[in-house]
Amino acid sequence: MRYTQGEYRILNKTAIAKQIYDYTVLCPDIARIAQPGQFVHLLPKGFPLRRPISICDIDAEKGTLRFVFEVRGEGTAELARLNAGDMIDMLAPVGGRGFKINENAKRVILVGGGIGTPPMLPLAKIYGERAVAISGFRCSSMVILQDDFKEMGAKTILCTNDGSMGIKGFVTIPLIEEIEAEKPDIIFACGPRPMLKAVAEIAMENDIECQVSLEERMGCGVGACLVCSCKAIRNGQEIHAHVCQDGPVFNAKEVIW
Amino acid sequence: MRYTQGEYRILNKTAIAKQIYDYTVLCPDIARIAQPGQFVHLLPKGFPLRRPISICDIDAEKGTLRFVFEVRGEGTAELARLNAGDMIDMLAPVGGRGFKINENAKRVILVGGGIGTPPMLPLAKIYGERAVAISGFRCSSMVILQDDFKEMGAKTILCTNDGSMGIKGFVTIPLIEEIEAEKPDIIFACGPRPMLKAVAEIAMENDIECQVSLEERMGCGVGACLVCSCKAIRNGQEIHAHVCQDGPVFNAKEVIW
Amino acid sequence: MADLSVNIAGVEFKNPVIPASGTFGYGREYGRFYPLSKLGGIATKGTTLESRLGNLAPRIAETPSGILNSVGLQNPGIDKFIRVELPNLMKQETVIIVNIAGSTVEEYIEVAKKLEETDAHMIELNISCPNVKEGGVAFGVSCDSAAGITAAVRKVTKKPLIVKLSPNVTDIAGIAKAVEAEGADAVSLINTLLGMRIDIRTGRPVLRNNVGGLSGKAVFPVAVRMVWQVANAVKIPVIGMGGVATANDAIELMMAGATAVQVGTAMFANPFAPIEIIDGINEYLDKNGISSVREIIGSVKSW
Amino acid sequence: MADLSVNIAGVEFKNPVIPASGTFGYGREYGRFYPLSKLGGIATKGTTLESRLGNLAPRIAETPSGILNSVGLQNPGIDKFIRVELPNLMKQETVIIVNIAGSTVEEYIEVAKKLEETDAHMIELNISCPNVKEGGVAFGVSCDSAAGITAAVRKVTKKPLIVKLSPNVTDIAGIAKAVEAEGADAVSLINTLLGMRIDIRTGRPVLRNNVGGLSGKAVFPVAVRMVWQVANAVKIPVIGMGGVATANDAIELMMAGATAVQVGTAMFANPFAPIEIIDGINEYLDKNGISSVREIIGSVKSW
Ligand SMILES: Cc1cc2nc3c(=O)[nH]c(=O)nc-3n(C[C@H](O)[C@H](O)[C@H](O)COP(=O)(O)OP(=O)(O)OC[C@H]3O[C@@H](n4cnc5c(N)ncnc54)[C@H](O)[C@@H]3O)c2cc1C
Ligand SMILES: Cc1cc2nc3c(=O)[nH]c(=O)nc-3n(C[C@H](O)[C@H](O)[C@H](O)COP(=O)(O)OP(=O)(O)OC[C@H]3O[C@@H](n4cnc5c(N)ncnc54)[C@H](O)[C@@H]3O)c2cc1C
Ligand SMILES: Cc1cc2nc3c(=O)[nH]c(=O)nc-3n(C[C@H](O)[C@H](O)[C@H](O)COP(=O)(O)O)c2cc1C
Ligand SMILES: Cc1cc2nc3c(=O)[nH]c(=O)nc-3n(C[C@H](O)[C@H](O)[C@H](O)COP(=O)(O)O)c2cc1C
Ligand code: FES
Ligand code: FES
Repeated sequence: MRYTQGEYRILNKTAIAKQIYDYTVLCPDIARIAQPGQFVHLLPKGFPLRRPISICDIDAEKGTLRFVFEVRGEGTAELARLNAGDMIDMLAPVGGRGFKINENAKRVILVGGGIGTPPMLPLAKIYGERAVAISGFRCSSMVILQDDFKEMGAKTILCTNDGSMGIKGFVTIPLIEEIEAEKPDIIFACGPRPMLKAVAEIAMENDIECQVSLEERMGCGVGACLVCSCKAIRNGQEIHAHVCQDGPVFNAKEVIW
Repeated sequence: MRYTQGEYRILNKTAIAKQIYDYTVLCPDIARIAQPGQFVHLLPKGFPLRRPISICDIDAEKGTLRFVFEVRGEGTAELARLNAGDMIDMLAPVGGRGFKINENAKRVILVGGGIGTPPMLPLAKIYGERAVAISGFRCSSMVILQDDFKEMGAKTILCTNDGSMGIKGFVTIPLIEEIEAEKPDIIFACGPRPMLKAVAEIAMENDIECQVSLEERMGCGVGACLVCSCKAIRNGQEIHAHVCQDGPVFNAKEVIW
Repeated sequence: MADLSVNIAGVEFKNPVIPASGTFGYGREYGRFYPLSKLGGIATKGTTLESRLGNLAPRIAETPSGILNSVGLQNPGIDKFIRVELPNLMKQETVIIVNIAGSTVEEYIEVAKKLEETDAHMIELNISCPNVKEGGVAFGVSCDSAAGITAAVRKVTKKPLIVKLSPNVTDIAGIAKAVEAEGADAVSLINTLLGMRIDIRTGRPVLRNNVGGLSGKAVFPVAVRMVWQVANAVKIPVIGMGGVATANDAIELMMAGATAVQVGTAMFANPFAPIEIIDGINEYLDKNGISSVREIIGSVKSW
Repeated sequence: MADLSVNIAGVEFKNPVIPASGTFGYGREYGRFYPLSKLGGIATKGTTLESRLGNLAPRIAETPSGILNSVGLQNPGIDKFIRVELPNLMKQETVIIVNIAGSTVEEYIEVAKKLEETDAHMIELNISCPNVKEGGVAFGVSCDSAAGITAAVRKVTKKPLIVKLSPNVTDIAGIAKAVEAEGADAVSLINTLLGMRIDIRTGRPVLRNNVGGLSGKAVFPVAVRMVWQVANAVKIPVIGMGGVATANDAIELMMAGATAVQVGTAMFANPFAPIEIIDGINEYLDKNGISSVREIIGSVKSW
């Protein structure tokens, strides 16, 4: 596979929550090969480093990718200045290992925390009614993508920390309930590290396959600079794996939390 | 006097020659006090240093300033991205000494070279038909402001190095002719250093007062950092004067070329 | 409104923000933007025994997120400074730090002696200016010479003595310890990093002096590191500088160990930078329920 | 089409542009953007005797016009490198420069010896990595230790030996002279400047290693100055790096005295940077009627 980097046209931009934007970009070459769990590496103009953002939807026919990001610092603020019609500098698709899809899975649970929710959507698209999409947010003003999950046919469960919308509390509450109701074949998760760790432990206890998408600060995004390391176990050995190339999706068992 | 720095609204932007832009900015406080020969210190967004640009027209009634600049490097390229309606970050008016106006002068010659032409326009406005405005440019595609000088009533003489428009050759040719025709009271000049030096020598030989506006790389623009030095003679002593504060206009006799 | 005051060598600063030497002249110019009494202090342009012309122009070049300067200590000499500039400065209700420089130890001593009879609050010994041929930076790059000149000036002045350190060294903490041992009451850092630019159209160095001192945001990470190293090595207060442009930068440098910060290059783009930094620090403290800025000094939790 | 070739220590480079050690892995990844044969050469990730895990994450922070990294020599060890990576590299029709590092002189010697039996074209001795506790930078900051390690490795290798210098020193020209005297065939500079950032929300250093190496455009003026100083002090060729992002930057560094340039951080924003730089140098030479890139090496007309 060759990597692709260039300027791509933004077709649509929507503000979907406080400081959270939803972009659709025309990039047929990339849309043709992109896989769930991979990400795009976006360059805010004038910055030394790109920003990794998960792919939220892949439409190979229309040749578009969709991603959703929150303004956190100066780089995402600069990216958020771009509007429909503008060009965006994108290196994509990146991520050596996306989600491993088991077509035969009968029931999967998708757990998204905050801005970790977007990469769950391509999975909901694949698994449809076989998926339960549990999403957790700090408060109602940060809730995103719930209608999208419903549209895919997924059972859609919403939690907020402060109870301002949906269930009050963490995603682990409905997760345990759903496991108890019917054990899923796979749990997919993306979100803050403490959440991922909790989900991984629950999966382990219940002996369920669990795939987690990790975050780490990145340089190149393609595996060359070795900055994006995370501690992992492979073949019984402790290694420093690289999130961009060996991930961003890891089997939860490999991760040293 | 207090200095003023802030963001001001651009009312008009016109491309008047290849890579040369003409801006009008609304800034009543500044327009009220600005003097011919002073400059504005413009911040291209994100750059460490401001860019000094001469004031080309002052309209105290409308509360506007006009300036004209050429894109030379990255900073002016960034400034040139701004359009009518945008805000521009301006520190102004700066320049401790503008042109010394002698209201009684019967005949003055204004000599502008290239992008040194704009600061001559406020003088043409003051002296009207008493002024001869000689402008020199490299070639016809860089010619600016000739209609403006005519509108002020000045006798307007154009030279280009390659003869593609007006007289072929340097501004010194018509300058000498005009001096021979009738000795002026003052010569005002702004442009490349070799041109200024030649004009100063001609003025000296003919014993004519000569005021030159100098350029130097600047930091603060207000006299605090001492980077914008130029060699000058004052009270018989060699000093390092500062273009932003002791100038930008100097009596040609003070300058050590 | 949090308590912004800090104390350096017995001198009380109403807030920890000080325009940096050489970027603020003797205060007259920026005094036309805001009352100087708002500032924690003022570090004056480096002053020598005799008047100096400085280097030839161009003396400034722009670099990515930074600038190079090669002013080279242009100044009217200490006598004229004391006669013409100091009286005006002393009226400004802020701490006056007189930055002094020289080519020989004797010159530093003479300048310090002349200041001893004035009301100036503090002396900042610039042993780190990279823009003068003799002396200047030479004193700042070895422990022995830095210690020697500190000891010599210490003998002739009772004023609180700040020694300003050069970043163009292998071991800045070692030099800080050396000047501390000889009686420095505080250290300030960083002066500029030596740099160069060439205009590829002409094949000439942009600066007439070939090389110059790098300052501005580009050097900020180096400043944070050096302040942290020095603050961990000495007991005297550290005044941090190098690329501070926002309140967040100032807070970061204080967390690294600075008791106060100086602000230089940032004022060229934003003349109000020091004022905005003071206001911003206050806001940060209020928002985080911190009652005194002194609580953040050296508060970094290193790994 | 101008002649872009340069010669360093007898090794012919088709052009003077080389991806910098540690930013280009062993070539596999960027080889998926463009054929590696377009490059003048490749400097591989620093390799040690045994495999190393490197430091804990976060290992990177952004700074104004630059980055800090604290990777700390993560690598599979020289044996695996020779077995798995080198054969692939040797097929790429470009000059292969193997960057080596270690904690002790003996480790450097062992690594160099193992490379002696391979086809690798050149060795780059990294005595300047700021991200490892023992060794690494320690060797690079004194003339004696830099000379000592150069002499030791010189004895065991006939391959052209490049010594990579640290900018975190008082006198880089002195160190360059010291390694030249001990048989270095070339020097490369600059490695990263030691820096630090603190996250003021958490009060923690952004890098898990507390400090890291500053690279990218921010350091470019320091690189130009040091290349100029070193090129004026030694007779062996200088390979310049530090913030090169465009053809103009490369030309500027070559005018300052570099025979070739390395490009690192710039690739993170623009993976095609080395290719665009090669094309841009060619265009510049053609436009200015210069027939060989060698004519611009050290061509700066200092004041
Ligand atoms: C594989 C992956 C997928 C991601 N997907 C999404 C997504 O779909 N939507 C979304 O909103 N965010 C996502 N993130 C997080 C996003 O990359 C950061 O929020 C963003 O980089 C912050 O940049 P900034 O300019 O706002 O912050 P700054 O603090 O200015 O950034 C400074 C530096 O730190 C890095 N950085 C800061 N926070 C993070 C972080 N959490 N993870 C990685 N690098 C960081 C930046 O990339 C930059 O290099 C993802 C991160 C990774 C690693
Ligand atoms: C008092 C004064 C009045 C001026 N009036 C005008 C005007 O009316 N119209 C116009 O087009 N130009 C004018 N100039 C020149 C203008 O300031 C420069 O062309 C401009 O600063 C170049 O910036 P840049 O970003 O394009 O170039 P860069 O090369 O990217 O600039 C790099 C640095 O060098 C400085 N610099 C480069 N060239 C000059 C120069 N010739 N003079 C001063 N600084 C320079 C820049 O300000 C900046 O700090 C004037 C200069 C001065 C000193
Ligand atoms: C134009 C200029 C002149 C300077 N002159 C002096 C000086 O006379 N004495 C001194 O100790 N430092 C001098 N400095 C260094 C500054 O005081 C400060 O140490 C340095 O610029 C880093 O801070 P900054 O990045 O905020 O500018 C000068 C800096 C600049 C930019
Ligand atoms: C992520 C990263 C890893 C690096 N690893 C090494 C290394 O292993 N060995 C080495 O000699 N230099 C290493 N360097 C330094 C670079 O080779 C180069 O000297 C420095 O980054 C300056 O160049 P640049 O500004 O073009 O990046 C590394 C730099 C970066 C950014
Ligand atoms: S970001 Fe460079 S290896 Fe992952
Ligand atoms: S630009 Fe600062 S004194 Fe003139």
